[in-house]
Amino acid sequence: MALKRKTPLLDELESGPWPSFVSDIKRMAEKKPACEDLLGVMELSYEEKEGHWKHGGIVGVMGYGGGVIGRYCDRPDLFPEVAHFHTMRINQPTGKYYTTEKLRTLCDIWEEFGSGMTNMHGSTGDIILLGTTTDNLEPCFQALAHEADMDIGGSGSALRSPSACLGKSRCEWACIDTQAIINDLTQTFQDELHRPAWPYKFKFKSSGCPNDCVAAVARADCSIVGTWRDDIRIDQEAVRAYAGGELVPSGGAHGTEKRALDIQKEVIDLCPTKCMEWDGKKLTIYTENCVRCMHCINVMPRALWPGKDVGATILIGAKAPILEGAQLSSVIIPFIKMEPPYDEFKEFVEKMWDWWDENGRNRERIGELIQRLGMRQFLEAVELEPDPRMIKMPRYNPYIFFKEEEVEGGWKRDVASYRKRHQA
Amino acid sequence: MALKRKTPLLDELESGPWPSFVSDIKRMAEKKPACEDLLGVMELSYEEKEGHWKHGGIVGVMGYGGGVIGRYCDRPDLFPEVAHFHTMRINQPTGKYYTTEKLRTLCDIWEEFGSGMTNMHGSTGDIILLGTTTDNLEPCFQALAHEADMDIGGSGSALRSPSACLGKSRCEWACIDTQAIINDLTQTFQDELHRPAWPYKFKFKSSGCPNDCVAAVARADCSIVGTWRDDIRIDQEAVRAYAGGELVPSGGAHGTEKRALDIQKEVIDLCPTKCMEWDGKKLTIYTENCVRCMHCINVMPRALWPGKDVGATILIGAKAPILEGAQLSSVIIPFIKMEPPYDEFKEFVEKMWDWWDENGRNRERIGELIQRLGMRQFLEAVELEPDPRMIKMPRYNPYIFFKEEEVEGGWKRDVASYRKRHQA
Amino acid sequence: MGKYEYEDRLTDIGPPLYKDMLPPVITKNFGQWKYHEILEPGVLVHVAESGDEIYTVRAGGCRIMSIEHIREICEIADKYCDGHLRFTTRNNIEFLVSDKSKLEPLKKDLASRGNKFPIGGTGAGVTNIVHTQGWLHCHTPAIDASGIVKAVMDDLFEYFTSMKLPAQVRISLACCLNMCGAVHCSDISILGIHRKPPLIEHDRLDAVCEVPLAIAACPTAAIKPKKVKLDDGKEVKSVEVNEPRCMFCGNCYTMCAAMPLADAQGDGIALWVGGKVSNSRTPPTFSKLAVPFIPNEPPRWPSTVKAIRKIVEAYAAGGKKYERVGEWIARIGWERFFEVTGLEFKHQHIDDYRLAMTTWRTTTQFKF
Amino acid sequence: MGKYEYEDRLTDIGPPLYKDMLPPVITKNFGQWKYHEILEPGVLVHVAESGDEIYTVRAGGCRIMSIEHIREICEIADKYCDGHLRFTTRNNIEFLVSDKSKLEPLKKDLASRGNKFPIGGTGAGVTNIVHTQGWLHCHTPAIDASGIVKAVMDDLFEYFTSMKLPAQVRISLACCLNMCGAVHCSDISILGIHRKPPLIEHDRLDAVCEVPLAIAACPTAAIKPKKVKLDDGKEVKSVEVNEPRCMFCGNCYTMCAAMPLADAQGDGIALWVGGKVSNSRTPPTFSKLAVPFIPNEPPRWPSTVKAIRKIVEAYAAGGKKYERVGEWIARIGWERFFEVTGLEFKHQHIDDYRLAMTTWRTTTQFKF
Ligand code: SRM
Ligand code: SRM
Ligand code: SRM
Ligand code: SRM
Ligand code: SF4
Ligand code: SF4
Ligand code: SF4
Ligand code: SF4
Ligand code: SF4
Ligand code: SF4
Ligand code: SF4
Ligand code: SF4
Repeated sequence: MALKRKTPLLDELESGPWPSFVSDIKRMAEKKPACEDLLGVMELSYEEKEGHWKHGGIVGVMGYGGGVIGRYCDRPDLFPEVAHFHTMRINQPTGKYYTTEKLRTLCDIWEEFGSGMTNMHGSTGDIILLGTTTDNLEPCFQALAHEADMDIGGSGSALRSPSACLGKSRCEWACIDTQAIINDLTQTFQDELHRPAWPYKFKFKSSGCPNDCVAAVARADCSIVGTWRDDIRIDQEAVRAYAGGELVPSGGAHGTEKRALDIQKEVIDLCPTKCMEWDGKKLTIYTENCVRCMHCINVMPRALWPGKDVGATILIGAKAPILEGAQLSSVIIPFIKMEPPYDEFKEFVEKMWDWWDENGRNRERIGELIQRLGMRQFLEAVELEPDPRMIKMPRYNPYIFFKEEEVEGGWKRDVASYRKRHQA
Repeated sequence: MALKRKTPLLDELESGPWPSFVSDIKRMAEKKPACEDLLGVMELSYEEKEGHWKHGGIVGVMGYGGGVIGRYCDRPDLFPEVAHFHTMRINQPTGKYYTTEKLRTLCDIWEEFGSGMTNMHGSTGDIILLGTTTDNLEPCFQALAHEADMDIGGSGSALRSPSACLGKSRCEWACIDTQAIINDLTQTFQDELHRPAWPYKFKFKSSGCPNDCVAAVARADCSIVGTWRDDIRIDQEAVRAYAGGELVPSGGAHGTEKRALDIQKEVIDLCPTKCMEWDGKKLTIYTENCVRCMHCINVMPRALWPGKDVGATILIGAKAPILEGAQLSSVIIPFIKMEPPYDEFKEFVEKMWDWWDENGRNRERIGELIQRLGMRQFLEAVELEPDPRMIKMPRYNPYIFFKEEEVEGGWKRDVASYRKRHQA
Repeated sequence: MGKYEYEDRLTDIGPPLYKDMLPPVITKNFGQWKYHEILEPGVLVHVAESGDEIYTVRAGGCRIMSIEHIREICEIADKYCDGHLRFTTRNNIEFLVSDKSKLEPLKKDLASRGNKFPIGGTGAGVTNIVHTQGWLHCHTPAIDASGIVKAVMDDLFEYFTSMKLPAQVRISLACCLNMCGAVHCSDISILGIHRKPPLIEHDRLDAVCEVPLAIAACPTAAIKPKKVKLDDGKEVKSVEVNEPRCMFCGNCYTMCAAMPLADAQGDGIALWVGGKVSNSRTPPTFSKLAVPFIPNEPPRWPSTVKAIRKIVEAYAAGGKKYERVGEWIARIGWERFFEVTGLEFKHQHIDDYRLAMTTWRTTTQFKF
Repeated sequence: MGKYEYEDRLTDIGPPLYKDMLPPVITKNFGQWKYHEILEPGVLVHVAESGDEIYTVRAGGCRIMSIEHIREICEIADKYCDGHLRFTTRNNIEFLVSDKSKLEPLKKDLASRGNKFPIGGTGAGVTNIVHTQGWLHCHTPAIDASGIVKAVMDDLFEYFTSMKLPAQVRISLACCLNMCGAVHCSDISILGIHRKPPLIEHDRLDAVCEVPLAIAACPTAAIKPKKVKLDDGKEVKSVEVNEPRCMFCGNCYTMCAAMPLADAQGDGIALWVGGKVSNSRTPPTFSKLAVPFIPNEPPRWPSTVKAIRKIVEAYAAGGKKYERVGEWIARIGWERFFEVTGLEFKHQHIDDYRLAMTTWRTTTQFKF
């Protein structure tokens, strides 16, 4: 079917080896006029170099405070089919595994209630159903619940859809069951997810090991990263096989040819603490100095594995720049066992939220609140002791806020008796 | 002579292998009653754990705005001899070389006009004449000028007495003549030194090489550090002699025994850029990667020397914590030739001072002003182009202050025409 | 309410249980994987303690995806993967093959579908670009998202289908400073930026925004309340912006629709480099500014594409094995980075925000 | 005017010319030195291209020095150094010997004078402690200076007279947060700190200070203007301090004598470690907090002396050759530093000032 609009600029994005979203939208436009107008809006933006969408009033489904982003075209005169073009965030199954059955159900529902366009997936991890009208929100939501066993994800000042790396499902390095943890948190905190009640958004992300394949430390207010405390497991024979050129280093990530791995140069010299020794026969790792960076394991996946005493490091506070600048998460719990029902962890989370809720300003992420009020207040609120693992280095400014109860004799003093000792 | 006061606490500081200032003050107390009272004040402080000095009104010598620190005892009732006990800061000869003749003259004058106690030297570098009365200031000042060819140093919101490492006088590594430079600056800027006219204090310090033996980068608003741009000079035979154990490594700094230097381990592995190679016969340094840290030179002083294309790196902004926190100096001029009369450098200095004078708040050091207004304003004021050598890393926050003239079409825009393109 | 009655309304059921959708071989070997190997770019095998294997074929996804496209994916997955697939954290599609004999046919099939399912994105190459909405759906973008991604990926395609770079190169794009994605920690980041202070629609500002919220939104306190007399003589509550204090973050517009920033000439791209997320060898770190501004050049953003290629090529030439972009730069120094890439060092590179001081060079250690 | 007439008044003559006071061998070989060697702790030889030599004997100076002591130095210098000597940037005395035959006699002479002129302070040991005024002369100190220095140097004396530490250990002391010295960049720093907010003398504050200056002095904006009713009913202008916001910097007292902080129980010592100034191997860096507080214990501050010894001994035992204290800690990690020194890690160690965020650990890399 020929489209009625010309899109000469967008058309330039159909060629080339990378998949073309333009071709794809065109394909959908055959069934959905909204997609044709969507292309029209895009083409206009390409001509004018300005976007054409705007925020609107709050739209959503009954009983939920989020999960839908209201969006309106600022040229409804030209593109009436996308005059209203809201997105629905649908909470992804943890690890983003699907059966084709599930996906087809989703497609059918979205064909009925929406534009037919999606994002697989949004940056937070949701399935993004891209473009529908206010009327369709509620029926679409219920169809998803009844037919696809699916629910809406987070938006606004609420818990956002937690997400995980694929973890134990297909990775030999997962120290924690990221999927079980994230699914449990998602289910446990459904209310927090659907009914914004906080100063701002809050995100959980969990990676099974320090490779952090879900970028938790950069993007999640609470980053749950798998780690271990005991020795790296070593298959010495396999180490020798790597050295001898019998295996493919890095599991093929740097080329799929077998070659002799230079263990000194490619592994030990790049170990951040140089806590390893290789005498040509035996690889020794001095665990007390290992910082579990994963490099040696990454390079020799058939010879090394994380230890058996596994758990997670909890880091808090990552966020994008708005307002005070971007933050990475910081270590708050160096090590915690993560076994269901995760009670210790959840107690920590509740204490953290209570403190944030009580003290946070409007649009202040937890990381910014810790910055503003200081780590001490935060640690005291969550009842944790200070630990050097929480810091890169101790303070270097001398501006120490001692508390009154720490100072012998307290702060109450008497000017008169001071002046008895020191004349003015 | 027995002293009239008992100082049991201070007396405990007379024994032990390190020189005792208590014994020394006691010795002086035999001639100077003020010193006996000084011991008394100290003993009282040792008992009470509180100091007993206070600021007073401004005191000084005619025509000068600084160089004298007014000080009064807050227990003149107990210690009348030190009721007034001002210090005079006397500008040290650059590099702190003295003849005994000069020192004796100084001693005689201070015996006449002061307490007989000094600091050799103060932290800025001055000779500190410790303790005299207001009356004595002017005659002491003139006696110093006429008899010792000496002048008062800086205090207050003025240039402070510049200081230098010993440089070319006794060090083989001096890339610049720190003494000539500092002496020249001191003489050139006598007016700035003696007549406070700025927002706050300003310090020059110059070290002959990146070892920075006068701690310029930590303590001087303007740090002048010698460096070079060409190849490190190498005596290959001497390198081999170090490797062969014929010489004492590090000029004896790590033990005065001859021993074979492990050039790979002790030099190359510690080189910050690993820009060296040693094949057992020849040491190669890849100059393009050398950051002139001095380590290799420090370890092999009989084999390596800085290059011949010498000059200075100028770093700006060091200061102690008050108010906004401590700063180290930052690279502003990566390389400048420092030959008398130092015109290019002095022009830079004048521009810098003008900008600071114009924009600085009361008690705002230049480093803090650069922090507040941004490096760009500073560089534009001193007419320097930005250079990656000025930074550890480029900005990582996206909060870029573009200027209107850099933006095509400027900032003036028209709401109405925007709204023609975008409906509200 | 559509076809479901109010009484039957389901809420707070959460996402479907992941366990129910795993391929049987994964269910069986869950947590028992022994090692993996990338057999060729885009094709992995994971081997379990039990000896069981699962093959993965990774295909580039352009993230924005029609249901027609998803149905095509399903058709393929049914044919070769017993109906099992997944998406990666970087929006690639992973076809999960339990039956080894179906691996080659799957690859052939994918290859036969034009540019729809390029295979690659593993190991030391360029994988999919994490990105955001852009002109396709968001209200605050300074740039498009999908179009730029397409242009850049077309250009870097050879690195998607090979593993010959020194290490993984993670590229991300965000269309405004909100940075929806890990743009602040990527090897290369493409960021949409505005460069003109907000317009202020005095005539409707008070009606559409809460003035105090707009004021509080500004990180640099550039916004002040102001009473304004309109052309018709009416005095209204509005705001004024101290323009030299504005750094175009757009947060005011997020809070107040009467303060739009978008502008054809003002908007464009800043490029950032050297961030990373993994803890491998070196700790996670932010990306740093490489190019302060490149104009918007739809439809294929040639200057941006070229600048990124310059960076990738300099890195390919100079990086040592295992060195991420940021690790490479740390080794050679920023002064050399600007030399070898031919990018210009400008005032904008020098930080002047809150933590600026920590980025200045307080040592004489640098290279001439 | 003393003995000089007003007409003869000399001003702005600056310091005497250094050149006029150099030993002849230095004048001759100025800028022509070839190498140096430390012959034994405290004794150096510098050899010129010409073959000329100058010997230096470095003796500990306690900086505060009477003219009697200086005259004694002169007497020695006349005898062995043709009247030439210098002081170092760390306040040691350097006897400059041009005639080699006088070297041994000089050393013997110095040794014969009790504890007045200990020879040492070179190379990989502890040299003189840079310090400030303390209770001897300043008005803002939280601690004494010279007394603590004496106690610490007595204890570490073995390291002053030897060169057996992994590298130079530079110790500094400042008696208040003004930090007169390079205390913020020393291997070990001893810093006087207050811990009680300022007293406010309402009855004289307005008379002795400018209220706006006192307010502006506070880095945390803890000071606010306040009208106060005195006991006699008079209302005066004064200030109030929001005490929990006070971090005891003492800057208010610097600006306003009616706001004293000193207090026997409140004041004491914080210890800092790991700073350096040289660019050798690693860039200059700030010292970091090791011990938040140790009470003032005159006359010999035993707890402080002990804590410093712990640090020095742990470093002596664990540091590798050439590693400064900070380099050693960077290698072993702060978590290990607190273990091997037995020092306690407390809330105060975690930064909560302006740049705090840059000091938190944003990686899973740490040691258990
Ligand atoms: C859809 C999505 C981008 C995408 O194309 O994938 C998105 C889109 C928006 N983000 Fe985001 N953010 C999305 C993931 C993120 C992420 C990444 C993540 O979650 O891992 C971040 C960075 C991490 C973080 O949370 O800091 C992110 C940081 C922001 C911010 C800045 C927050 C900050 O504290 O700095 C805003 C601004 C705001 O909250 O006002 C923001 C605001 C927005 C808004 C709601 C803008 C607005 O004011 O209306 C965007 C709606 C666009 C639209 O048309 O739907 N979005 N946003 C992502 C959510 C999809 C999903 O649910 O899966
Ligand atoms: C005498 C001396 C300490 C010493 O015992 O050696 C000293 C003593 C004082 N300093 Fe200092 N400073 C001395 C070198 C320094 C240095 C070191 C240097 O110059 O290399 C610094 C750190 C570097 C710097 O400039 O930042 C220094 C940073 C301060 C500060 C904090 C300045 C800042 O910006 O953070 C103050 C506070 C002030 O200016 O109000 C200060 C203030 C003071 C005052 C004037 C305190 C006051 O408000 O009255 C002290 C007078 C004490 C007295 O009884 O004489 N002094 N002061 C040093 C000057 C001797 C000389 O001229 O040689
Ligand atoms: C599938 C996926 C997880 C998922 O739940 O979806 C995944 C899967 C694997 N990652 Fe990853 N990583 C995935 C995103 C990430 C991310 C997140 C990101 O890029 O946003 C990171 C952090 C990137 C960063 O540091 O900026 C990441 C950092 C790593 C690393 C560390 C690389 C490094 O040296 O810094 C490894 C180890 C390696 O490759 O040597 C790794 C290794 C692996 C292994 C080999 C793990 C295993 O044993 O199976 C998997 C295949 C690697 C490959 O594709 O070459 N994975 N990996 C993600 C694929 C994204 C894609 O489509 O391209
Ligand atoms: C005499 C003096 C300069 C002066 O003008 O007075 C001086 C003189 C020498 N220094 Fe220094 N330095 C002097 C203060 C400094 C300072 C400043 C300070 O401590 O406040 C530093 C910076 C310290 C820091 O980094 O915190 C300093 C860092 C160095 C270094 C670098 C050490 C390192 O590895 O970090 C060297 C090289 C070496 O020793 O290997 C050095 C080397 C030298 C040499 C070998 C230079 C030479 O060729 O003659 C001199 C004898 C060294 C020795 O004593 O072991 N000098 N030296 C100062 C003696 C102070 C004292 O009495 O102890
Ligand atoms: S984060 Fe670790 S456990 Fe998770 S997929 Fe990546 S490598 Fe595997
Ligand atoms: S995990 Fe990292 S730190 Fe530990 S031994 Fe391996 S390379 Fe070294
Ligand atoms: S700074 Fe350099 S030139 Fe000056 S004394 Fe020290 S080592 Fe010699
Ligand atoms: S001076 Fe420093 S950087 Fe240069 S070669 Fe020597 S050790 Fe390396
Ligand atoms: S980055 Fe900005 S413009 Fe892009 S989707 Fe996020 S909020 Fe919208
Ligand atoms: S764009 Fe940002 S900096 Fe500029 S006025 Fe708006 S909120 Fe303030
Ligand atoms: S550090 Fe403080 S108390 Fe000590 S001399 Fe300097 S200003 Fe005075
Ligand atoms: S001591 Fe410092 S922080 Fe406390 S009130 Fe005074 S100026 Fe403010």
